[in-house]
Amino acid sequence: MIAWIAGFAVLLVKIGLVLGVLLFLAAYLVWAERKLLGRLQIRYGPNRAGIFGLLQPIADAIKMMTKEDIVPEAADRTIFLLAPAVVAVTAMLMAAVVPFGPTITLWGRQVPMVVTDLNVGLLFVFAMSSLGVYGVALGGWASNSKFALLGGIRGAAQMISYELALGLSIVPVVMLAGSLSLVDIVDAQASYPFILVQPVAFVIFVVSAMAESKRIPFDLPEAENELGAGYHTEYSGMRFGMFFIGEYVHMQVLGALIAVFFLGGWRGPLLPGPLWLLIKIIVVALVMIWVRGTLPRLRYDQLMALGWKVLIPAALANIVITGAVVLL
Amino acid sequence: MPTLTIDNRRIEVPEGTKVIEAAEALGIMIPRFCYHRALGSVGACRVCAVKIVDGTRKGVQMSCMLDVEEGMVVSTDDPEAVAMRRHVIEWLMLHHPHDCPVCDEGGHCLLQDMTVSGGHGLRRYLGNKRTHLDQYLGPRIQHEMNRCIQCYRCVRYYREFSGYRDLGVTGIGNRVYFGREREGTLENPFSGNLIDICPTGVFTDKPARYFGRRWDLQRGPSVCIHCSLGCSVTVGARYREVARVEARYAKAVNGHFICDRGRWGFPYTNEASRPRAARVDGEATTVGEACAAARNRLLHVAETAGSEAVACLGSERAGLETLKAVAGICRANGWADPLFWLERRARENVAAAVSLLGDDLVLSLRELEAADCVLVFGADPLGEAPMAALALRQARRQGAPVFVFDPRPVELPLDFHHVPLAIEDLPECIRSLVGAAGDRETARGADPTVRSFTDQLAEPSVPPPPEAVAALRTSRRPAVVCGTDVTDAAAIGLAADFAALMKAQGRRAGLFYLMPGANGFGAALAGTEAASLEELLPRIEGGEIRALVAVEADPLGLYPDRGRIEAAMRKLDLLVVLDYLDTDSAAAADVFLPSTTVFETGGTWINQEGRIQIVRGAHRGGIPVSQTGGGGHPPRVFMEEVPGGQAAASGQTLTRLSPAEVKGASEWVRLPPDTDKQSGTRAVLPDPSALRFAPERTALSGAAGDEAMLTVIAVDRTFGTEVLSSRSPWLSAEETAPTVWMHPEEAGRVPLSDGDLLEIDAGGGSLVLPVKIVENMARRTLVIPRHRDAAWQRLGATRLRIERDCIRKAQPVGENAPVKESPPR
Amino acid sequence: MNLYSALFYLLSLVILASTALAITRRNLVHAVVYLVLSFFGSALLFYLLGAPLLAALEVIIYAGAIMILFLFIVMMLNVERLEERFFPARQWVPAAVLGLLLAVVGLLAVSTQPGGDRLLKTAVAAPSAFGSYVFQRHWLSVEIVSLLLLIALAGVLFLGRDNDKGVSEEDR
Amino acid sequence: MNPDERHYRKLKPVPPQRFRTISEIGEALNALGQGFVTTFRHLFRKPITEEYPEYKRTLPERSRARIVLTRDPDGNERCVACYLCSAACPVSCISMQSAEDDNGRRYARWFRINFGRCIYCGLCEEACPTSAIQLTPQFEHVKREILSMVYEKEDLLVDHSGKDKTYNFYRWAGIRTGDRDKGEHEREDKPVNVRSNMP
Repeated sequence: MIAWIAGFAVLLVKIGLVLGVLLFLAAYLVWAERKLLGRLQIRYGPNRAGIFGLLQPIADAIKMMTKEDIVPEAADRTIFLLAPAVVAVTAMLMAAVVPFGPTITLWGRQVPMVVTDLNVGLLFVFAMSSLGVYGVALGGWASNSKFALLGGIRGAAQMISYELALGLSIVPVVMLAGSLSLVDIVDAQASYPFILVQPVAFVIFVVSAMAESKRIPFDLPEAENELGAGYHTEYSGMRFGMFFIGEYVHMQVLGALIAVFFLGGWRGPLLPGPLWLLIKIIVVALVMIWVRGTLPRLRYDQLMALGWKVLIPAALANIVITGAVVLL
Repeated sequence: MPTLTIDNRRIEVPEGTKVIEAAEALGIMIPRFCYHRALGSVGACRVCAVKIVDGTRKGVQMSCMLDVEEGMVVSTDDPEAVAMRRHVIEWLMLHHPHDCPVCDEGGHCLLQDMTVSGGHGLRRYLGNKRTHLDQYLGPRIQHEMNRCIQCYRCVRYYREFSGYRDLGVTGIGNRVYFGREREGTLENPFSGNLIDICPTGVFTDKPARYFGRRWDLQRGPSVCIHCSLGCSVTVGARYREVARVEARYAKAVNGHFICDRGRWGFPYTNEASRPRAARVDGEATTVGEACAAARNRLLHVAETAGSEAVACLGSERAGLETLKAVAGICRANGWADPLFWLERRARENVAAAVSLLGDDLVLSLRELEAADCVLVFGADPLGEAPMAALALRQARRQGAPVFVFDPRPVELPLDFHHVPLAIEDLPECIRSLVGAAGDRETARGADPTVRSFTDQLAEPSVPPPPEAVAALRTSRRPAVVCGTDVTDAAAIGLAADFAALMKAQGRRAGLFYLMPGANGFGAALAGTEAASLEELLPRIEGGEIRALVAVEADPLGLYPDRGRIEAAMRKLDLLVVLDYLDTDSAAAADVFLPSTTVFETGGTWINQEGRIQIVRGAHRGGIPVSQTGGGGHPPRVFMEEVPGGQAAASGQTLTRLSPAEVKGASEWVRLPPDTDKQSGTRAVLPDPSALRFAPERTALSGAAGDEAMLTVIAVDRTFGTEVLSSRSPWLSAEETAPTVWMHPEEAGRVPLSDGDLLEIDAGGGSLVLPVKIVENMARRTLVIPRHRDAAWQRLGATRLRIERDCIRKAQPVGENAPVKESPPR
Repeated sequence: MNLYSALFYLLSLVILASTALAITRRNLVHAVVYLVLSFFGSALLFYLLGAPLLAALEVIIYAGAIMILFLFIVMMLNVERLEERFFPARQWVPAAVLGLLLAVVGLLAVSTQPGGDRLLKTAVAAPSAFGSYVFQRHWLSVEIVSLLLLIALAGVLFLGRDNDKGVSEEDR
Repeated sequence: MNPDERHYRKLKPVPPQRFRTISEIGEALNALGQGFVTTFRHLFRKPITEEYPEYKRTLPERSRARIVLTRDPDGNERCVACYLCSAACPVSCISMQSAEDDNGRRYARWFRINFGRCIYCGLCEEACPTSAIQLTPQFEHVKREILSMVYEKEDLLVDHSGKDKTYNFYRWAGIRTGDRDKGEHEREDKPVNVRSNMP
């Protein structure tokens, strides 16, 4: 019983740790994005709240907490209120299967540095990711606004389209690692990261991941100059904030997954495992911001064409080639 | 029916149509300044140029001067025609001043539209401009001759259409000047139409001068309620103030024009003295509390003295909804019968007219213009319903002789035969015409009722005027116009019989009644069981009736026996008044409730021909910003509640007063299914043919002829007598000062000369008025205007007979000779 | 009752309730959301019974793909708002009878063989074991089924083909 | 084939050819790379932002901010309350009441701009026929109290002519005002004597 309680406590600590890092990083990713984007556009970015605008996320949080939570009169109230939570929660749940360090021994007990090591971890990630679509689609629908509905439909279509490419691009990695567990995949990269043997899968995954997190150049669901703010047009206050937290957590989780699948996860020289993972996540996030600062938004037909006509065939081809190589 | 092609579209139009009209029928608006549908063509402005591609006359032609031909091909957008129109605009603009920003026409100026749409946005002419001095044309019309483009619309309207001579044209070439011989107020009571008709800003509305642009006004179609004709008007309001009233085209009623009474009669709605707050016992309070107080008190009266002790009085100026509410509240609570009239004679006259007017005979104002012989019985069209006079003029211009049988010194802007006869002799006169006019044989063959009626006609004591008989014999479309104000039921009935007889002879005869008030017809329809205040007064004096609710009615101010009504009102326990005017009755009310005008809440009005016209409010109402703002800027504090905006339509307020629930309020106005809400449709009336040719009307009355007796009639004038418009400061200058009109023969008996004061002892006291001696009126008759400054309420009745020795010459007492009875506005 | 059975009953309750709600809602989107909840509950049930693969597939395929497409259609249909009212008797009476029948049959089946847990053996298999089982033992049927899907895919592509290609699209 | 059809066929786009040459792919990648390099270089450039409260730059004369009512060169109010600005205003923030003064000049009895609503589009200035209403570069007029954003005529009126130094509407309008009668304005003939036929 005591062992069970200790295990439970350790689990709680791990959950707390992961969530804390995720949320803190989400807040400061917003800051980093605004700052970096500013510099990419030869501006300063936020620089008023605290030194270098470092208190900006806190100011934003206070602002969003204290803002009025408006529910449009014609909205489907329950679904409208629930949708942002779906987005935020599914994004955070994905982080549960990401290993962030080697197994350590604590008071003579093996403690894996992952919240839970599912043997179908990868499938779990995709399951959560596909549930995240509901947040966008229902949020857009429940707002009862044409912009929001269009944004929601676009978002849903885009996310389920790119989920395919995302999943297919990972199959070669699974084939190499021989397991669906993320812990096993990281362990399989003990000698070399998979990016070296799977560069095509890496590119497809990164592109699909950006589309999956609805970031520029794939931000069609919230394209400001066409749809206002897309599926979250009608949201205000902290519910709007939840959509944002969801998006930035999603960004981090996808960064973590890129690290896990292609960059060797927490593995790295000199520094401790969790730090390496963190560095990799941040680097991926910064690259995403850089992409945002560089590329223009695609048109919707281009987006779909890219997903269905380029990425998916490429991923399928990659699977066949990898299968052949593995077989040989 | 020639068929022609305009801009590649074919249209078939009647022979004699102008090309400009044919294009308009296709929806192609060819620019025009001088052409006007009501005035026709003169070809003065040259801006309606079109290219005739095929026809007997080819090339650029004036479309307003050219009759259509079979096979004609017209192009309105031919480069040649466009260039011509552009040049014309540029010539017209040569001397036009650069004053659009300070011109009141700006925003609805035809010249402005044509200049911009013609592509002449920038002036090329840099030389000196010709200027003109302006004239003072009275308090209502502003003259600005610099802006003139010499289209001649004004003089054509003024002299030809409306028949007045004091505005004309002088000068040649570039120097043509439209104005009066010398400065002074325009004499034409239809002069306001100059404002509408002038395509630019030469004549602008002076009272509305610099008030605002038309695009800023809250405009709405409305109906004029200053007489029974119900002309269509457009109301423009801004900042909770009615700014101006314009004529609205109504095909069947007033056409393009309205009279000045209708145009400038609206200030009652803006008056600073208009009561905006409810009052209980003189203390201002909210409408809700006043309603509660009135309801409780009415309930108390009904409980202590029986429900029959409460009476409710409407008036002929109220909308049909209000009248129906009056009838409904009386029925629901078991009160005394609803009252819509002050005098019994008025009630009977209108009821007779309404019951006798059938779909077969009724004429609209437009149809009256098409008559080829008009007989006017007991009516002064210019005084009672001015637009009717304009319609008569159009009939006269088409060649119809007009005969007026009326005791008053009737003036009309046309040449007509006036037969001044005593009002008592009128039925006899109509009888004689019925007997003489037309051929009896045809009439006999028509109908047994008609036959027996004509057979029983007694030999007239006075032979009918031979010209009238002669004109009637050849007439195909005779029209009978009959007043209901000074006449009596016999004359009204005979007028209908006369028209019906001529109809029976196979002519397209028509009948046109004039009625008192804007909604006299509605009052007659709403309260078939209604009584008049005159009939109820003994019960008030006897203490039977203990409470009176007056709805948009002013018994104290308008009852023709001031002394009697005052005493009667004092006997009442409770007087509740609902009104938008500060009438005498409102001042005396125990409970006063403000109501709204036609401009604010609209309503339904039925004009004298039975045309139902629905009006929606043009603006919400409330105390005008100019009054709350006090001249500076309006207050900045924004409130939900409009100051003075508590008033609701009388009918609505009335249902709140009712102790019992008033049912069926939504069904008060039931219209025929195909009602055209804009121009109105005629009410469906029961067939009146059973009521026509009543045998009792064949008998001779013989009332007149008594040399010892004089008839006094209180009459309406164009300006100054109608309740609402007489409050207009801009019309008061046009009012003829209250005088008593007398025939020289009668004046000679007293003896009196023009301007002397005459004292009359009548039923309600004595009144003193200056005398005006006129030839063209009946003997044994005194005509007194119901002018607010004349104490006509002392007569005791609006039509009465007095002994000859009741009048005598009075000595002037100080300066203010005419005694003012009613308090000043 | 241990923790597992407690969780089992709780989940069953959730599944039953959400399924019942899903079939009674007049608002189609609400019905879809309840159905997703029901699927999610089933997935958890699978996980609880030791079949994480089935659980993940349930969520990915049913909740994540199929229901999203349902939602798509529902969102784009402008279904007029119907009042929440009871279905007419001719609709629910046969359904209730059939449902009752099914319940009786199920109850009988469970009561005659309470230890019927054979089916779960394959379900709890690890992903690799499951994959080997399916693709080695039943590769033909799997290929036939996937061919069927391919035919459907081709059919949809054919139906949805742009007839006047090259004209309306702005960019080719 | 009729001419229309030929024209139509000419307009038809060339059939899609996605991978025409390898060099095109190379070009695309190169362009993509150049884009990333460009933005990356920007990271190290000094931002061109002018930081507002610390540094206030002088705005061009025609910048559109606070609205004023100017006076003509004689020092009279230019505004004739013609309502054109309020008509042009897309947000309806201008209201006024025109009136006639003792000299016969039309003027605004009251004139109000609700700056809480104004979008500084400048359409009022463009519409103004007398150069009365003008936008100035003074953009710093933010208030905490919303009602104090409502400016009345006395707040709007300035004692200069703004950008248009010379125009005086009443010198040209041909309207009789206190100081000039008909025919005494710029480029005007003496009034016509209607009693005479002599030109």
